[in-house]
Amino acid sequence: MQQEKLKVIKQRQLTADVFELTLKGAMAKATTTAGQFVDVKIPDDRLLLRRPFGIAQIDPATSQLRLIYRTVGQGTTVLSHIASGAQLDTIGPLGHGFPTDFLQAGQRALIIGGGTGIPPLYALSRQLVTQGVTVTHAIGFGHREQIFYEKEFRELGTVHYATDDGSYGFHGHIGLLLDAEFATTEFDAVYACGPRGLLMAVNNRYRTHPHAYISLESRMACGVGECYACVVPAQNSTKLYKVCDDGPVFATGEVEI
Amino acid sequence: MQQEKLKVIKQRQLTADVFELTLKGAMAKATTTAGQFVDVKIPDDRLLLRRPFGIAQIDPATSQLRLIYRTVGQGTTVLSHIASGAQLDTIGPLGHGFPTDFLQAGQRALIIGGGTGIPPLYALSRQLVTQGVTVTHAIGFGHREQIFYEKEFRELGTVHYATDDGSYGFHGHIGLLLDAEFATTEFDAVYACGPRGLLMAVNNRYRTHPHAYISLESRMACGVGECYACVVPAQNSTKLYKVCDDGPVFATGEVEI
Amino acid sequence: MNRLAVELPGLNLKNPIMPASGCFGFGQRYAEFYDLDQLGAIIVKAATLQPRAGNPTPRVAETTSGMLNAIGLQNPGVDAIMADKLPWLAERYPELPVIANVAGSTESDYVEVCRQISTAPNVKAIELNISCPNVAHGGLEFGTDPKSAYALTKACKAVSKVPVYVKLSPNVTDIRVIARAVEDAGADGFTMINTLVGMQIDLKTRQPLLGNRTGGLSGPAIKPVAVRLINQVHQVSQLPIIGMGGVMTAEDVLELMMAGASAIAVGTANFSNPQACPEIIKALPDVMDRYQIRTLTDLITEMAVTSV
Amino acid sequence: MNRLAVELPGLNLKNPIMPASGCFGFGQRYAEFYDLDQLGAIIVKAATLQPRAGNPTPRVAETTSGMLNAIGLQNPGVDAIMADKLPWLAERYPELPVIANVAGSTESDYVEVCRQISTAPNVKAIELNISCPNVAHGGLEFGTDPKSAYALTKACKAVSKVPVYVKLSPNVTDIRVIARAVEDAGADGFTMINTLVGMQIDLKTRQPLLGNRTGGLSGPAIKPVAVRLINQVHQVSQLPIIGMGGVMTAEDVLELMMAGASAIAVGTANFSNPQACPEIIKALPDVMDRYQIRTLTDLITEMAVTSV
Ligand SMILES: Cc1cc2nc3c(=O)[nH]c(=O)nc-3n(C[C@H](O)[C@H](O)[C@H](O)COP(=O)(O)OP(=O)(O)OC[C@H]3O[C@@H](n4cnc5c(N)ncnc54)[C@H](O)[C@@H]3O)c2cc1C
Ligand SMILES: Cc1cc2nc3c(=O)[nH]c(=O)nc-3n(C[C@H](O)[C@H](O)[C@H](O)COP(=O)(O)OP(=O)(O)OC[C@H]3O[C@@H](n4cnc5c(N)ncnc54)[C@H](O)[C@@H]3O)c2cc1C
Ligand SMILES: Cc1cc2nc3c(=O)[nH]c(=O)nc-3n(C[C@H](O)[C@H](O)[C@H](O)COP(=O)(O)O)c2cc1C
Ligand SMILES: Cc1cc2nc3c(=O)[nH]c(=O)nc-3n(C[C@H](O)[C@H](O)[C@H](O)COP(=O)(O)O)c2cc1C
Ligand code: FES
Ligand code: FES
Repeated sequence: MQQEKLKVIKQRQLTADVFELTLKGAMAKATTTAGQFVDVKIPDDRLLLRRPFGIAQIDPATSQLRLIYRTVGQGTTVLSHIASGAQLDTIGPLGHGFPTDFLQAGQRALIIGGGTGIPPLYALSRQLVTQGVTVTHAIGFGHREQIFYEKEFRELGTVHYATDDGSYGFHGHIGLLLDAEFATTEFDAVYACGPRGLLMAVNNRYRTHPHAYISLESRMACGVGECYACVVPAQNSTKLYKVCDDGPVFATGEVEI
Repeated sequence: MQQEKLKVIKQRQLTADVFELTLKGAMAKATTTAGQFVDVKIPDDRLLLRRPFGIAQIDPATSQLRLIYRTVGQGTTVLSHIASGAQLDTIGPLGHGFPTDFLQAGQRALIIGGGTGIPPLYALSRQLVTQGVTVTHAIGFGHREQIFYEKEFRELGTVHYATDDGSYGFHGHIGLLLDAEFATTEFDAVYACGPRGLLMAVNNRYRTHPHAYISLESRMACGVGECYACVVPAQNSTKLYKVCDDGPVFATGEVEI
Repeated sequence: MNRLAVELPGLNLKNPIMPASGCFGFGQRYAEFYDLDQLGAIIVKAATLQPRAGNPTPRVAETTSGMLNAIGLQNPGVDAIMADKLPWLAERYPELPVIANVAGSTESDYVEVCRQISTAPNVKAIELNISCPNVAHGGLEFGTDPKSAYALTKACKAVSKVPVYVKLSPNVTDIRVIARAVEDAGADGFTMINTLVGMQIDLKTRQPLLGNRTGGLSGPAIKPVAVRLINQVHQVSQLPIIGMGGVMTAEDVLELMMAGASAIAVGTANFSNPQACPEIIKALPDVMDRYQIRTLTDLITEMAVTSV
Repeated sequence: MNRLAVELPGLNLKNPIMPASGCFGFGQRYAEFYDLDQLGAIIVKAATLQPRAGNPTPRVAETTSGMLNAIGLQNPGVDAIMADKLPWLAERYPELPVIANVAGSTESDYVEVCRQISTAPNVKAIELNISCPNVAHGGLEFGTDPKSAYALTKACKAVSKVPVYVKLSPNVTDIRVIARAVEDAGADGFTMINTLVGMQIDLKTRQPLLGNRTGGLSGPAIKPVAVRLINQVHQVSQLPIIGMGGVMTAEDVLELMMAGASAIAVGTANFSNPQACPEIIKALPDVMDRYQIRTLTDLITEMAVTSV
């Protein structure tokens, strides 16, 4: 965990409201687990709280890391106007990512993602492929125009798309796609990140799976585990987990979502 | 009085902390009197109040107007970073400027200025020269390096400089310069703008002069005469004048400074 | 159908937006920027019985996303206001409802101003300013003590020919106590919030920057406090609320209305942008669409029921 | 000579800067960003007698130049804090003075926590949190009623082995009444201000965004209120004040000290910048030079005399 002014190398618009930000700095040389995130100070003095974003890609060799984000409010809108060469005060890598050590080459993993839950899953998929794991992706979007990183994911394994309006791939939400395509397929690991509905579907479906993981979002203040803003209740105890520090990745059945 | 997004044509640094800003817009075609000012929305959302600046030069032919300002705080610092092409939400022209109609060609005027009181005096001097008035300038600065627009003023008439540290021209503040050089000279009009001390000196010295004017500063909110933030007491009554609306120019002896 | 229309005692407004007292004077100069008939109404600067000189300068200071003011109710007095200011508005904008802000040092001052000003043909309501933090006497005293607030409201109601809205102060431990007292006294509605008491120190002089030492904090910085207090009063009273405090955008208008306000006053924003009010009015329909609000009257009704 | 040193009851500080309670936990994660020994002191998260789960999420929201929080005093309870958290600090930073923030629902809860936690070797003072706006019982109740504030302070003073600072709420009509009550009860100092009660509404749901509906407003937005209240208490009491509320820069530190504070806590700024405290400490000498301040002790002495 460190604080660093990362340099903006490139900002690229992927869809109407999704942007890819390439940053450079020593932080990219830190050991990270796919699923960890960074917490970015938006360069607007009215906005006091940092904004958390999953790490979509990290390359220690070039000291670069990538974020992918959707403009949903003030902070991400300001971010989308940042030009190359600017500095972005960033803390990270934060939190606990997706466990992958237990997987052997040749085993099979299912990655389930939706919307802006996808960025950390891209890092994860690359990691798994490096380990020799066969990766299947099930990715949901509202409609065809929202899809980004299709080529990138297809290079890593099979990709099944679901769109709410049927404009691309399976017609319906991702839970239905899972029913239709993967009801009987066994995976050695399952990973998910995306909207709450998607996480609930995965959490229910793979509750007893020994290696199924979901990555949560939560409103944060400190981002480092010291303010108790981001808590989520444990499933079967009174314990409260901190999404920023105990998570954002939890095993299915571990937390109340 | 109008509100307009003026286009930044050029920003030029004149001294270590003084900048000249050239703006373009229909406002430059409005009838103005030298000594009027504009009220600028600083492009920083944390700063709610506009910042008033005297109009240093206005050219209806090219639709341009010029401000000259010193970076003294947050607002002017933000302003100094604005690049050409940017838009600056401005209201103006505001207030009542220096009366000059009564002067005939061949008459003599004394212009007394200090620091950032100088910008509107430049507009005034140009106006007077157009009217055929012979202008003498007495201009005070802290030290030599702070002087700006020397060439511009010298083109319009005689210029006497005073510096607090004697690094250029007369050694001492402007009041002493007036004593030394102009104690016995008669002028048909006297105009002053600058720090409070300067204005007090001029106000005392030319209290009974029929055509001596000083331009005041005051902390403003609305800038247009509706909030009563900027008031200054009348000299011999309980009346309160609004600097933004009744001023910023007042006859000597008219207000308590 | 006018989606923006709202109705409050004495005020049938074509839209809920009005400049807040003291931030727009009597509108004369702002009329050079736009046609004031675009406004739902106008709350004019405080009127006192005698002319008031106000506080020493500096009277304003800027704070982070806010400002402090200590104008001290400078105004030409009710006579001059009725002779010049109100007729100026009535002549040019005969359809524009005026809300007269009334202030004073003693109960009898307030009563006398109410009696007089409520007879002006364009004054459709009174805003009883019992919450000005910038005057030594009157003002905040009446706004922080329920007994005084009750007595004052009752006395003013007795003489006023138009509905009386009481302007509540945020500088109290429990605003509900004051709100209830004022309601019991017969007030027709509330306006809220007035400014929070604040101070800025000039590091160079080590002294308070404002001539009055303290001033009232307004602007976006205080919006969360306004939302909270409006909501708290809305939960204990059926009376309509004209909400204010940090409103800069159409979204802010909806937020205060969801908290319980039925109309909205815009103060500090006028200084940032003299055309703030018409721009907010223009933006409202689109923002209402975004949040599936058919009419503001629907929203007010919904909020009255759910009482957020 | 250490220009930044300040001295308060129980606290000989090499500089006046300390993280504010709840905005720094027990410092463990911040220790990864910098050496905590740079701090003047550390005010740790509230301790209650029993572990507390806190409020429903969302617990934080952003406002213009501020934030709302309704954490609800989640903490592992005084036993766990004394067993794990305080020893962790004592081991690594034996010289770092700790101020323990104490909260509770009943007077006896507060007293018991004070009794226990004041025996921890690194706890040099207690901050009695009678001003938390985010809990249904205790908290703000004690902070708004002078009688309860008096009784609670007296009871805690009786058992505490270290000086007791009482944390005052800004959500009161007259803070001087509470300050005097607390001083009469034997408090050694004040810390102020806690957060202002605020609310944000989610336009999509038309409901309050925070799980707790309301939350505490902090950050630069509230600094003018903090300056004003610190100054007001400073004028009626000789007791030292640890000031807080919106401090982001060394200039802000001086402003609060000119208002009457003797030391400064930094809260929300830690979230914007985890290294806010050491950066402020580093900037202080230059800023003091700019305003001709030789030492902070000089400044405090000057302000005690002029009583701004
Ligand atoms: C661990 C983690 C990883 C994330 N990774 C990504 C990512 O890779 N790409 C991406 O586009 N988004 C990601 N998010 C969500 C992202 O943080 C928010 O979209 C962003 O903070 C919104 O900021 P804003 O100022 O634009 O929106 P705001 O105007 O602040 O709010 C708009 C909406 O964004 C949501 N939001 C605001 N703040 C937060 C917050 N701190 N945490 C979660 N949601 C918030 C709220 O639901 C709100 O309705 C992640 C969130 C978390 C917690
Ligand atoms: C009618 C008028 C004409 C002016 N013309 C010029 C000009 O041509 N060139 C120029 O450099 N300056 C001029 N000023 C002063 C200029 O407005 C201030 O320097 C500027 O507002 C400071 O803004 P800031 O944010 O940088 O400083 P801040 O950080 O806000 O304050 C720094 C200092 O500037 C002064 N100041 C702040 N706000 C105002 C205000 N509204 N009015 C007066 N002083 C203020 C205060 O004394 C303060 O100590 C004029 C002021 C007035 C009233
Ligand atoms: C410069 C100024 C002058 C004000 N004068 C008055 C006044 O005369 N009477 C009054 O009731 N409120 C007065 N107020 C308070 C405003 O009407 C309003 O309640 C407050 O500013 C909050 O709204 P805002 O945040 O939109 O400004 C004044 C506010 C400002 C900033
Ligand atoms: C997330 C958060 C949690 C807080 N928790 C506590 C707490 O446990 N006890 C307490 O006395 N104050 C608590 N506070 C209040 C701060 O200590 C401080 O008084 C307030 O935030 C004002 O300072 P600031 O503007 O620098 O943040 C908390 C504030 C925040 C923002
Ligand atoms: S955001 Fe502070 S503990 Fe998670
Ligand atoms: S600044 Fe508002 S009246 Fe002059």
